[in-house]
Amino acid sequence: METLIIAELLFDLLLSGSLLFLAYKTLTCKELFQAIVFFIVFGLLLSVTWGRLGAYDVAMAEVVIGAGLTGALLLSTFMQLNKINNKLDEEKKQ
Amino acid sequence: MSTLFVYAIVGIGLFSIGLYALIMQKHLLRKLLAINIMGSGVFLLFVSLSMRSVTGVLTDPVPSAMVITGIVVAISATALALGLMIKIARKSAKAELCNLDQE
Amino acid sequence: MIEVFLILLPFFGGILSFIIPKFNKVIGLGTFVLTLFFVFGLGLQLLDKGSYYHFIGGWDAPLGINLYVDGLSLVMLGLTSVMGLSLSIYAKKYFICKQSLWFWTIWLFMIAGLNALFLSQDIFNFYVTLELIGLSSVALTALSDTKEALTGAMRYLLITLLGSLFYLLGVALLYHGFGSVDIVILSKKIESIPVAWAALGLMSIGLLLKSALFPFHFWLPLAHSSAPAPISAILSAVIIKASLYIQLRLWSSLFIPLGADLYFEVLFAFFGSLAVIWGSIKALVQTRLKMLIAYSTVAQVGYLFIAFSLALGGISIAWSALVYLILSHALAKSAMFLVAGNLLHFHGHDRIIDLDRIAQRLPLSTTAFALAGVSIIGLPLSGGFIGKWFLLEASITKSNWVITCTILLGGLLATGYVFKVLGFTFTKTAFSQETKNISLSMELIPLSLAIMAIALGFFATPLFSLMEIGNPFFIIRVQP
Amino acid sequence: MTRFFVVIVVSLLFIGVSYAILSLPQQAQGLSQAVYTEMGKSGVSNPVTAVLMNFRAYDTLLEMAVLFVALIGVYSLSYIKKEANLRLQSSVLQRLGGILVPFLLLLSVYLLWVGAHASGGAFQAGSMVSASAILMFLSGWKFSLFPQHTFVRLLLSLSLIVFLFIAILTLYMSKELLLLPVKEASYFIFILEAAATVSIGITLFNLFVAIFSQQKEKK
Repeated sequence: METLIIAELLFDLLLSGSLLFLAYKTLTCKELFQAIVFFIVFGLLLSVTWGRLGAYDVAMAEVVIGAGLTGALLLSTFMQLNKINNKLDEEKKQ
Repeated sequence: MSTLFVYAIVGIGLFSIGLYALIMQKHLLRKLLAINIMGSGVFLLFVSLSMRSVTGVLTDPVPSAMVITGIVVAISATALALGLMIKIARKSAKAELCNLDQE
Repeated sequence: MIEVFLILLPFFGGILSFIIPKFNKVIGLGTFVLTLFFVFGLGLQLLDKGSYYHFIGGWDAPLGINLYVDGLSLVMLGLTSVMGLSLSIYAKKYFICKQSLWFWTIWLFMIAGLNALFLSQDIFNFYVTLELIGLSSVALTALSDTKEALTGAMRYLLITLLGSLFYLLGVALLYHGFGSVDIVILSKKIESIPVAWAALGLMSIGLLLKSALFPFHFWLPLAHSSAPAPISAILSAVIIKASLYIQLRLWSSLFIPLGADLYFEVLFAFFGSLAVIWGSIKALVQTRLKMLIAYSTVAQVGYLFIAFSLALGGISIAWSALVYLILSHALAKSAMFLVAGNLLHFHGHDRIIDLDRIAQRLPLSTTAFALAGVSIIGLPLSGGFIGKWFLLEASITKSNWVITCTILLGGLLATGYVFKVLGFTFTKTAFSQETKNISLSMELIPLSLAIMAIALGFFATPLFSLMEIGNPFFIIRVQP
Repeated sequence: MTRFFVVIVVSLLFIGVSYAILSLPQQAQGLSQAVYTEMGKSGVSNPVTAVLMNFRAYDTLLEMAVLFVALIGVYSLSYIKKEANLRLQSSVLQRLGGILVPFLLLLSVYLLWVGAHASGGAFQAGSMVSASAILMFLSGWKFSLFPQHTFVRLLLSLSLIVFLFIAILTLYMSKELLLLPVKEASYFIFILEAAATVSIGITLFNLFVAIFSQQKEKK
């Protein structure tokens, strides 16, 4: 019983620590693309957390909307921004 | 004291980190990520506190429902912001908030 | 039962104009006329029955969501529908074809969100309506499609989301502290424990961000000045008051048992006075008309919070001053923004010094601007005068001379910036400018709004008796 | 300097709110008791669905409106050609799409159906629909769901229409907004959820397409 509680506590600490770490990385890492990938992983871990907290409905919504769709939207915006920047660079060279 | 308070504190931590990045970061996409992380922090606090001294099965469904509402609102706002951002990048060549007041 | 139609009708109109874009103007205007009728009906019912609740879904408060109608919500609903109708008539001519394709749907949804907010009694429901209003006003601001407007809209979006998140964090704390999201139940259960104080602080920060009180006003001028004219008008007239309305509701029931009003009285008075002075001075030095009007809004928000502070100090006349200032500012400021929109359309720019003989060429618009200016300054017989008079009376009762001086100084500065604009309307510029024709309805709408702002001064007594239905501010009055 | 100031403000906020939370009473103050006693009258046995679709259905109506406004806002910002021609040319994705899409669609139907008594429901199912549509779109299957078609516009606003229709119906029957009669509540909720699934799915997909294939406006 004791070990189970300790294992649970360890799991909680690990999960919450990695959530904070991922959030920190998302907001401070240099590359924008990296930040988006970190954010998607953050969303996935967050949905694990919802599962741990017993909110399975939220976990499901988070994994599809929070991580998947938001990630897809962010990535496609990133591609668009890159395309715009490339075009501008070409125009500048000419 | 329940270990579940840990998640509530993490929620506030996410909110604070997000707030810091929202103020300090320049790039709009980064600001948007910061807002999303702040939102996740609030949601985490909302759900984790409803687990206090409840015996497993009987979790409080009201915060869960509110958080689902919040997640849908968050993705709507994110999508609108991204649309705006692309438009701004088209018009002004970079997706940063430039200081238009100090002309 | 009438009150729910104020929410359902604009939604219905919005969807209909989305599905049948061909008739969107007719659908939009029709919806607004109908909504105005329903507000009339609601007013008659209130006079008959007094304030009442509507249990949505038949579930009472802790589980379900309650709507509540009293004099305060009636006044705000009336303001929204009057503004909605007149701005729609203006917008019908203002927007070009491509913009108006999506305008009506978003516009109607925004009005539905506002009506839902003014009827709500549930702090989580407030959050959802705030998001609905915020997103739709951002989308509408971005409609003018210039670089300034897009940047302004983006900044506005970030700020409004940030404000909502602060507010939502407060809601979460209150829910977990006291087990409800209904204002009435919460106000019975609330005690002075740390959670309540944290929630109070967080919700206040969030709502102050949205209503742009002085240190948080930085996003307002750009967004309000670069939006299309009818949108600038509704942003200044109603949207920033929506978050103020939530604060009124929270303070007149929920936060009073905490005994926090003493601190917030000082806080609101301090930042309100700073806002009046800073906003007025910034307005004086602006070179563009819409920017000037937007900074004037910053100053007027300051007046609202001074009134709020005096009201928290237990002076009951300050409540009347607050509601009166909200109404007269809404009407006058929207008239000003619409005139600015006319000038922008007429000249293609809104530089104040290059206004070329506007007084002769657009006499109706100039008159509207002058009348609205009279109300903003607070000259006698106008709506703004009544509001400021009550405010002065309250500050003298409180013998708070700093506030009295600020109000008078703000009036002087307002005179300065209004006459600065009016002076340039008579002069001829050195170079000739191309002009475009303006349709008559675009001139008549601001004129009638400005006349309404003046006429408010004559209908003080019936308006106050309407506002008193259900005694929305009773809790504070009971306090010694 | 600003950085220092911001750090101090943010950490004060963190400490203050954490203190407030740690001083909360151990006993939860939630509404679970109230929800579970009224569950029998709600027509479903999943408490979260009961809250979303019955007790606080009005919030859900407003939330659908928020999603809808976001979509219209993105439309008003962007210029989309009738045929978006940007697709990822990837054989892996195509193969993957072929396997995943039927599976995902089946899963979303299951989620919709199971939402009444277990975890799941309209939001999860709807987002699943949009995910599969996005996969299909990216793997190059040609289908258009653009708002130029009246049918698509109808589908997009389907959930709001159904919500408003049920609102009017309940007003007519009982003078209370969205009061679902106890016996028929489960049918009402199923209709609401099915409509919401369709609308959410198509709305989210269209949001993605609008942002993915935003074009430069042609004068």
